[in-house]
Amino acid sequence: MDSAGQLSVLSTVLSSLLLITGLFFFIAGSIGMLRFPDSFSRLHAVTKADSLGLGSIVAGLMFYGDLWQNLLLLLIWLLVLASGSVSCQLLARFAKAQQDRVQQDKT
Amino acid sequence: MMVVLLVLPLLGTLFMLLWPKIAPLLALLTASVCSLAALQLLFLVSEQGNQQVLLAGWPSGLAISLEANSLSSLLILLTALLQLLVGLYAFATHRRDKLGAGFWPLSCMLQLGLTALWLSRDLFNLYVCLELLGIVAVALVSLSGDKAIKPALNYLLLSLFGSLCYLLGVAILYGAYGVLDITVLAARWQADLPSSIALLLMTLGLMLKAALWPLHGWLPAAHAAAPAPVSALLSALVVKGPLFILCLLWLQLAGATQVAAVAPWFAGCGLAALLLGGVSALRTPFAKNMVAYSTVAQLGYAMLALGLLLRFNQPLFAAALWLFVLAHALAKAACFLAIGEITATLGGKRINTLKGASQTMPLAMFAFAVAGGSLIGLPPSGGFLAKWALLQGLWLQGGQLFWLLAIVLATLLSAAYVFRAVVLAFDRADPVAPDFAPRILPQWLALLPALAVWAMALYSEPLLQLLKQEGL
Amino acid sequence: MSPFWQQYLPLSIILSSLLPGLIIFTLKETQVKLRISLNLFGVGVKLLLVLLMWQAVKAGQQFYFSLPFLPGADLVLQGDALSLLFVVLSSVLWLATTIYAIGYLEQSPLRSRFFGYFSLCVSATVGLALAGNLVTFLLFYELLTLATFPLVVHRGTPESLAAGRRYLAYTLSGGVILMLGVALLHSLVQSPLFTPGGYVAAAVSGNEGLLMLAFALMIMVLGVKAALLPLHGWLPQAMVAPAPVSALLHAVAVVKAGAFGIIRLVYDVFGVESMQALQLAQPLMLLAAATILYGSWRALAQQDIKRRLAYSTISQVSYITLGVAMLGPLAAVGGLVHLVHQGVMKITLFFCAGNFAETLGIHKIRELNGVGRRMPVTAMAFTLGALGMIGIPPTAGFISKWYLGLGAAEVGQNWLILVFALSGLLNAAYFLPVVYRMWFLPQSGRWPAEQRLSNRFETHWMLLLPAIFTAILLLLMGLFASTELSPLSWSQLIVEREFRHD
Amino acid sequence: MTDLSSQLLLYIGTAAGLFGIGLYGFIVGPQTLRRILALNIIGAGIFMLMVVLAYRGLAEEAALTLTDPVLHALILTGLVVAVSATAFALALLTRLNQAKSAQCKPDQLRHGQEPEQ
Amino acid sequence: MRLLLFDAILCLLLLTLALASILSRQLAHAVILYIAFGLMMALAWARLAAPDLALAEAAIGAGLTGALCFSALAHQQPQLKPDVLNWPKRLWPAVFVLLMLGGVLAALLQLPPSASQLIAVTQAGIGNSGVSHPVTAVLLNFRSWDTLLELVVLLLALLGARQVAPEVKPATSWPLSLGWSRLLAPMVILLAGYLLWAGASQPGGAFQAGALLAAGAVVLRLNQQLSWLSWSNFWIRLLIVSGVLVFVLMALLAILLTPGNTDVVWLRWPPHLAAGIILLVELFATLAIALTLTLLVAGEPASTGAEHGCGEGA
Repeated sequence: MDSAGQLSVLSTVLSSLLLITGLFFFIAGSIGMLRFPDSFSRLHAVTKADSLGLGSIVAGLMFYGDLWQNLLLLLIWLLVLASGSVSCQLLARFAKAQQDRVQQDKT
Repeated sequence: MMVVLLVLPLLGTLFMLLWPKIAPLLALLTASVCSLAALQLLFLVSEQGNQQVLLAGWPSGLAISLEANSLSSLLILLTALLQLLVGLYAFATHRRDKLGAGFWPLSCMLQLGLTALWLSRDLFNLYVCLELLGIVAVALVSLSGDKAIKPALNYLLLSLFGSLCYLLGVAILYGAYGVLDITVLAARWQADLPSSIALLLMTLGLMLKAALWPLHGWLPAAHAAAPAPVSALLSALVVKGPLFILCLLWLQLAGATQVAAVAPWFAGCGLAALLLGGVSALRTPFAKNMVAYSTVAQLGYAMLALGLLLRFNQPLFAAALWLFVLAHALAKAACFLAIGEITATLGGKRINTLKGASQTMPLAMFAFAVAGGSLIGLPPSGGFLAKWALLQGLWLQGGQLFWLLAIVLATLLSAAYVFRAVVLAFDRADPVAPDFAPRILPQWLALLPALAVWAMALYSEPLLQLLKQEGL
Repeated sequence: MSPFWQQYLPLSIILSSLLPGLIIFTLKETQVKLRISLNLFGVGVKLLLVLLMWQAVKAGQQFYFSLPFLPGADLVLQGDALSLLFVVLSSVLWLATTIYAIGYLEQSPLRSRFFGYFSLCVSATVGLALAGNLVTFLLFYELLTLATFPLVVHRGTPESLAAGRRYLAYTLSGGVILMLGVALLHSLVQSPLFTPGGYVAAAVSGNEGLLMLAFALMIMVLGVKAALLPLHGWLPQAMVAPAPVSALLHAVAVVKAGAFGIIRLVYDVFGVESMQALQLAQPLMLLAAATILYGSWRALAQQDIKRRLAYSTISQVSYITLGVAMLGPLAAVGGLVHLVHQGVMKITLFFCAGNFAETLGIHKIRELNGVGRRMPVTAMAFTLGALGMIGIPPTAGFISKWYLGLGAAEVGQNWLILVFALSGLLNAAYFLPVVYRMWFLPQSGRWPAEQRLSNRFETHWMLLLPAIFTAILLLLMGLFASTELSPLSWSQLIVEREFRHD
Repeated sequence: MTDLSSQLLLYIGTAAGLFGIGLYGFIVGPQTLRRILALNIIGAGIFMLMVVLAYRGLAEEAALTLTDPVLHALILTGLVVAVSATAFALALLTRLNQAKSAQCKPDQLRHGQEPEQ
Repeated sequence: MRLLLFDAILCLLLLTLALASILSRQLAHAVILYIAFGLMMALAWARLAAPDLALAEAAIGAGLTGALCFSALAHQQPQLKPDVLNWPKRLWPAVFVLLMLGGVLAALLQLPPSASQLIAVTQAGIGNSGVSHPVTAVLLNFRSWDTLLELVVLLLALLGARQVAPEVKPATSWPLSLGWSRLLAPMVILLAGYLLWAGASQPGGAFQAGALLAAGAVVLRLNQQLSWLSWSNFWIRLLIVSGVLVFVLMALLAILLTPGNTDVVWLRWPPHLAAGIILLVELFATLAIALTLTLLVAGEPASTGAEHGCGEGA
């Protein structure tokens, strides 16, 4: 995996640091999804944590790839961000509609 | 010549999709031209021997090889002719039976799939043809609206499962020998564990798709729910594709020890199919189900002939096997068209709607009786010819009494369920009145294959010469 | 006889009844004139052709026509003396039965269908007679089954359907076993032409067991049609069919086909030597004798006229089987000639029974009191037939029984003479009371369903004429037995050709 | 025959495992949708096996280090065939459910969200 | 050896996801787990050096099949009770499966380690096959008959699905998702074009590009766009059919172009024209696949409505 010749010690430390933080965010996101009470907060946890986690992983990986690959990685990150938010809003609408219907049945 | 047979149905289907208005005309045109081409191919093969073609011109291991021996060309001719016949029948009755416009492209694709299957000698190509056949058959079954959706879905799932088992077998064989062409594979074949397991898996998959005895559950419901022309095509041709591949595998590929191990099982399954299929055909109250169960039973004959062929290696059994396939195709097409016509006109699904049918619809009933005669094996029908070859083979093998008694019993069973319907037709006490004036053309179309199979023994000389030639 | 006729005469005899039949199928019910003319035209042409063939065969000509059918076994039609005997019988009686049927089914529906299957049935019978090898015999045997079935169920009533199912069960299972037997024989000795001395001799040494099995299978199957003892069940049941059908079935087509098959099997397939070598004759003789006695004994107890005639047929046909099974030349003559005589006598009886049923509605024997006075001609024909059956001298029946007796003595089976005598007594026991009741008892009460069928005669002329014709034929065959034309001399010619070769 | 490298053994094991799980799901699965999923899992198992067979080219130390393109093409074909078959099966299933739901509950009670806009 | 750890985790994950999907109580859980399994499978292909397959699996296997399953789920009857099978009913299938599994494993373990000789043959043949990427060469030149039949199967699936044509429930759309799908569309087209072009030399090709295009079109269709994209529109039908039609016409053209002496061989591309023909065929195949998959997943637009309505119908 060390395609770009011998990396300096500093950059390996920095990239592994970034990767670990990314991993930490992912773990936090998934725990949030499992533990939070209602669906809105779970949605919140997943989208926020995962996109942030992915950002830091991408940053961590930047050290290894050349310019063209890094640009692609950035594009991937942007795409995931955008689609994540759109689908999060879709799920939120769906959850709200279901909540309203439940209230209607009760009243 | 093989190119024409493959390209025509393909182009026909595509143009039908583009201009649905002229679909029926195009379908009939394609079928008739294909029959002529198939006839020409048959003459070509009988004179110059087998036609071997390596597609795209690459060396033998890599390219897909198509081969037209006399058996394949005979089967292609049969497919084209039945296609033409069923097309005419569908054309004559599609307004009454509310047959969707989707029938024509699907039936053309069926012909393409079958022709490709009969010609191909490449394991993976056979897988794609099988898949094509499976989906076309299910689409055709689902033509008759809501009542056919459940059996169609069940048929599709089992068919897909069968194809996947077959694919696993092909994968293992490719892993072991690194080649997909059957002739090349046969040269390198050793009867070790991987090849046996692969053969077993492929046989399981093919038996499931060909509705051979233990795995035939889906056939009666699917063929009975389908519209009459579709069930004629299905029973006559589609069920025979996987059987053809099964014979290809076991006659050309399998080693001696594997053949010896599996032969009694095939013969046993064949026998069980004959007896149980016959009994359930006797018991079912519905006309189409009876004919569908008779398909399961008659396939038992083919399995029995295959089992005996593998065990005794007597060329007569090979002739018997393929005569059964041909005679059954024609007879079953006639039966389904006749029964479909009668149940549609007399308005009822049960067998006792056939009461008095010999008076209200004499032609259709005559077609059913004659085709039934071939199913039983009364001379001079094709069924008789096949049974004669089978009995001859058995006697020459030193009087295998057990198998002979089994065949006699099976014949009586088939006679019982055929004449169960025919005797009802002569009932003049309370005949069933037709809902509308019976139409003559569809009845004649049902009678055509019946007469062809009835007089099959008269033109048996060239037929047997073609089949005997066949090492297959 | 030009080679063209030599080849195509047998085929044209079959087609002479097949083609009109197929055309009749397509006719509508209303085209009565066309149908009758077609029918009679077919009968006339057939008689002419049969006569032509009769001369040629008498002069020693050979007829051979073949069509490729199975590998190693062609479809062969061969006109030899034995087949001609049966062809003549069936053509003459077909003429009589056709006229009778036209009269009998005057107003009833579905006549096109009836006459269509009627002529198919006769062409199958003639084909069976002219068959050159076992495979062709099998083909026509099955076609005969399929052609006669619609006739048996013609009325479409539940009883006739039940009778049809039983008939099919017997004959179809017979057909399958016959296919088995023929396949076995084909695998042993291929299927050459029927040769007078039989073609099995070569294979006898190797496989006696298989040959015996083949013989047993074939006899079992032919026994179904010839109504041998255990397999006769379908015959009385089939009485529910209309009169011309039961006449044709019992006198000419089905039953005689079985007997004819046994003759072919014994003489032309196995041949006398192999029969003796495999000791197959003894069990056959016992079976035939048992059937004779059983048939007559059951006929005693029958109250319905047609059922009594049916059981009498069962016993009479076994005379032929017995004559053949004795393997002696004289007995063979007796058996062969009885084939013709029994056909004519039985058909007379059935015509009369049909007349009684049609004109006076009589079905039971006790209703026959005083019929002689009301329908003297029919009663006289019935009496002649009954006397023939018993074997009283002037009638043809006596001749065949006489030769059978001589044959039994010649072969040394004296106990058979006892059987003939006993069965003659039984015949008398169940026929004479009927005759007595017709002539000497006064009419008891009104006729069950009297119909005025014609002003001048006692019944419709088309019903009366065939009965008279066959009754006279019966007498002529008895009185002029030794002349050139009689069936007796023809049987002697056959037996002489059959036994001369060895 | 354990000269296959451990990696390949692992993947072959997974392929066979997937085939087994799919087979079990196909036989047991009460609803039809589960059986369609099981079929896809069996297909995935078989394709996994074929990829591993193709991958053998890389694993061995021989001169040419290349995966088997023929197998990859076969798998692509198999994949497209599998997805078209699944699509057709799901269309049939949807039609079946619609027919069923229309018969027993004609008041169009539908699972999931009602589009109220 | 580090890879062995990655492989072990990947395989374990695959097996657990599959098992969880089969044994899950709720049907919805089964579908979701299956989609996760599909993504993991794409990762596995990438790991086993099969980039073409990874692309295809991600787009077709996980993406489109997942979408199809969800739409089927929507029409499913609401599941009242979780489906739990009593023990004996599970025992016999389990025994049968273990038996089959044992047999297959025994056979697999005896397979030779060496790859098939066909690799060398393809290497030799690539020279005049018109493309440098071996997989595309095999797909569109060596075994082009399989690919043609497979396109026919895809077309057939569409015909069959239209034949049964369940009535599609119109989906909701609101500004944000509409805007996003519009933004996504040009990028999808660009990416698909790149994939198609790269197919000749690197992993890529008709199927992956088609699947990607289909994904883009489905998103647009779910937002009530592309209403012209329906079977009744002649041009769309022509495009769908063109996938196979161009293939066959090119084959016939190739036959016409073969010099007189050589015998007629079906589907043989003349070496000098092969590259052009293959690209043309791939272009039309991509369009056809994209449209077919869109119609399969998204179904007919609500306006035309299928011939048979829901309920008794037909």
